[in-house]
Amino acid sequence: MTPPDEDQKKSGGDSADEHPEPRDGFEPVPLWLITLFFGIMFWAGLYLAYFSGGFRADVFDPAQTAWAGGGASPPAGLVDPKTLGRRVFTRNCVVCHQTTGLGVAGQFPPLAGSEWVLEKDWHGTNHLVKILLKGLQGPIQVKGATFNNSMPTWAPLSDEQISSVLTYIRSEWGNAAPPISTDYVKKIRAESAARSEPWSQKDLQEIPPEHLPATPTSLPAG
Amino acid sequence: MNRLPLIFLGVFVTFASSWIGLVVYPYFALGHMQPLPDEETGGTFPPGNSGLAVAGQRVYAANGCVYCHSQQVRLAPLTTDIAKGLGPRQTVARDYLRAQPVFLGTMRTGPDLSNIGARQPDANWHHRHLYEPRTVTDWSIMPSFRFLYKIRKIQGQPSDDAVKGLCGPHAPPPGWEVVPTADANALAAYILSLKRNYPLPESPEPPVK
Amino acid sequence: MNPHSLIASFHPANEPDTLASHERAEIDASTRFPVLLFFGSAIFWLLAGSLLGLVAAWKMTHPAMLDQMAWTTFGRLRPAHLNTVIYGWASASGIGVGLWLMARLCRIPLIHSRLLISAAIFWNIGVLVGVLGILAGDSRSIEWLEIPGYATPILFVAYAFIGVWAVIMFRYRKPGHVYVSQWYLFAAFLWFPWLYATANILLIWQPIQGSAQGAVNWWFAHNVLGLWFTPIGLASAYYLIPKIIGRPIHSYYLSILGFWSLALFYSWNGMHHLIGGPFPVWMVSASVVASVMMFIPVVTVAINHHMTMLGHFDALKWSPALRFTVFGAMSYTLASLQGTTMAIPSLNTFTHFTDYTIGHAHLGLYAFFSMAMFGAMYYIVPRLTGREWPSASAIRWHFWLVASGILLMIGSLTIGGALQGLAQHGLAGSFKSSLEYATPFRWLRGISGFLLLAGHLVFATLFALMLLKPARRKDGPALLAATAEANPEPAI
Amino acid sequence: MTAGLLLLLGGMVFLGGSALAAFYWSIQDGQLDHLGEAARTIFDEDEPVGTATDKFPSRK
Repeated sequence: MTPPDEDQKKSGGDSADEHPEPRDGFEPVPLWLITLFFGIMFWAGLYLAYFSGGFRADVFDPAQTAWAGGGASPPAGLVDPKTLGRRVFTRNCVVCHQTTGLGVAGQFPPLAGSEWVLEKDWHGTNHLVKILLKGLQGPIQVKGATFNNSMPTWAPLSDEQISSVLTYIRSEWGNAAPPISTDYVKKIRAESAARSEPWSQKDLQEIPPEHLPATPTSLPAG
Repeated sequence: MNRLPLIFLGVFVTFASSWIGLVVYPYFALGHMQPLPDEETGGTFPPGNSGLAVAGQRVYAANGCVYCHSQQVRLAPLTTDIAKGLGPRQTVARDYLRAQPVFLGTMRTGPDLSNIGARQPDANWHHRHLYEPRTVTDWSIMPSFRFLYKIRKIQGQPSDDAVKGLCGPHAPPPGWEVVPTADANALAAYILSLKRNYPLPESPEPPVK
Repeated sequence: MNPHSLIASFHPANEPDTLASHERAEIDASTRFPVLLFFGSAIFWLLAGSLLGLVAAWKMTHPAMLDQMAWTTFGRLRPAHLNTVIYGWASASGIGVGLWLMARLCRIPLIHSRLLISAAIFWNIGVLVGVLGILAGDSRSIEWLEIPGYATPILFVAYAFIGVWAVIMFRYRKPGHVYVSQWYLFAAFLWFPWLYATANILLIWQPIQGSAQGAVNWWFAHNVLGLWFTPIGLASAYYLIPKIIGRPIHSYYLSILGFWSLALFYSWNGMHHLIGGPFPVWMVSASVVASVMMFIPVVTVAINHHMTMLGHFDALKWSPALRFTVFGAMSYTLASLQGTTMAIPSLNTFTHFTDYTIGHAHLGLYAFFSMAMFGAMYYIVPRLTGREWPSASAIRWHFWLVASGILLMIGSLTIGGALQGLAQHGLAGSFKSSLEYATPFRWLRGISGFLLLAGHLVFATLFALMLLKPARRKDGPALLAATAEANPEPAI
Repeated sequence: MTAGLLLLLGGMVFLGGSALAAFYWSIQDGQLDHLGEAARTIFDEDEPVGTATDKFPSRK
């Protein structure tokens, strides 16, 4: 029996005759593969350069290469009222009114397109703020449907949180009503300080509606 | 390439690179993070958990909740997590300071639980749901965790912690009530503690359109 | 009692006397008892794991099934299934194949095999304690590391014997060229303890704080697949494909490139399980890049295996070992290329968190690795026992049952997962719709589990017969006489 | 920032350099000669190239 090497050179045994490759085991790495290799390496470098977040431990969004203003650390505070409003909403309101603002049919009324929120008919801005401060009890009509449930008071929230969440629900889900200022909430809170029980639709209907001007005098401070 | 040292060197160096990058680096960069003070209430972000909630993590782990429920809100606009209401912002490293173990999860056979404590704050709802998910959502495929509950005869007054609202075939027989065991109470406390809706500067909330 | 006489005690007539002078046969024989012990226990865990997986799969469509007891809840059966197949089946069969290959390629007989036998026993005790612990409620719920802290040291000690043995064998190999399979095995036997120790220390014994756990977890879990199972599976394919068809590997240079690029890139892949998650973005980007770079080793291996097979595909008809191995090698290419696409962030948002990923995991761990291990076992076991496999048609049944089963499983999970992902990611889709899309495909997946279990039962029976039944020795002892004029049997 | 960058660059140069050095050493040592022959190591006189070594068990 000849050593494998010579065997291969002579005839390659049974197998080599049938097959075109005489150089089993010695095939060089094909050129296209080397090209591809370097092509991918180049792409990898580019990708890392763009989406490295500056190799920082506090950057979690690849679109962000550095903190705005070139600061060494993320900015603190300065929350947009709508962002604050959404935060208040997510923490307190979504359970009943849902993230979609559509509520739950037969149980919790919708906020999207609601005449209560948009101040149509007899509804006023003052009514909306009063409901948040004191709660709402008993049957109410929203968008042609009747709901009979109770909404708790949200008086523990700050004036700023109440104005923000109302501003948020008035500008989300296709709603487009003017923002509500923190000062206005403070005013209503002072006016209704004496009342202890929740409002009902009947009580509110007796109060003349107030409507805010389309351009607010002052935005709630962040 | 016939020598042991050369192969060993290569095998060692290639692997050590990823070990340094994906194990040692996060150990130093993320492993010693501190919570941030909450000036409003004097608490911290993320808030500390009650002892019951900490015990609940063990129940969560033992029964493998993590195989169907993730606990991460991924960034926008790459994903629609925020748009779908899973949370107000991307969850970042600081959100998981107090988690042990960290249940990030890799499946959403069930919904994400990063903010379940805020999205559904009613403890009885969770007990009802754990006891028999289909009394709450008829199409749910979550297994029932009724082995965490006891059915017992009502002695005089029904107990305060009995699960309310069980209906149909899942309701206990008249004169009997379903009460959570210590494990079930711990699990519910843990679920209710899952709130990642406080502000963190390194995770700005995306602006509202 | 030495291993020879132990095996001989099953069937004394099988003492491989005719081969005593034969060097290769001698080396094979020296590995006989530990390797058969690893194989036997692996097959036991394969059956247990398939059963656990089957029940867990049907719970996805029948949530009320077996929901009265804590230990049969989905959240316990699923990790029990995973750990059974990872540590009980895949690792043990991989260790068996790895030891046999290492001894054969280093051309030294295995000495002191009693140490390896005790390692096998310890390993199985570790898996048993671990899986029972998971079912009893001690699971850590850290994916791929659910085995409770009291069982992991047993596994680690068992592994220490095995790993040290493999490295020592490599150190004392006969002089001459080192074959590519040897690097893969050598590397795998070094990487695994490093992986396992790091993960256990940082996640179980002295847990690090916060989301860094996720990074360590997926660095571990992905590398167990990539740097433990993959090298063993590839080592087996790199040996068996050329050896069975009797033709050297197409290009040795390609195999070198493939090995080193695998070592460099695969180890960085883990973070692609956490795209968009709570990690500094560069870590995720590095994994995305590394996952795309995996294209290089995968294409290299694919070219090499394909070119070696070229002109020899008829061998799939007459060699059972080759049929399984080539199925595995092709699945490796497919799984890796799929993995690359799944790491691209814009596609990952659809596939992440869905059944699609489960399909991918089975493509890698079953269609590639397990099939490669079946192939290796079909080659190795006759050489250890000195007997022929008792039935050709049973082997064919095994192949077609598991091949159709796994293709059905992967196909259904992939399509169902993609639909599920579209519903979960799309703003119009509701969570309920994502579930409704996935449900019919989960039924199909449940059915595929029966096919796999049936295939495994056939294989287990064949293996048991190999150990226990007096063999036909018509063709001489276990194919050791070269079958140069392989006469094609009636195909399929 | 610059100090960190320099450190990183220095480290990369060092690692790359040592890898090159190891590679050069291995070439000088002859470790990369006749690489392709390693592909033949799995064959020997009894099972030379061209010999199939596995098949289905034959019927009687």
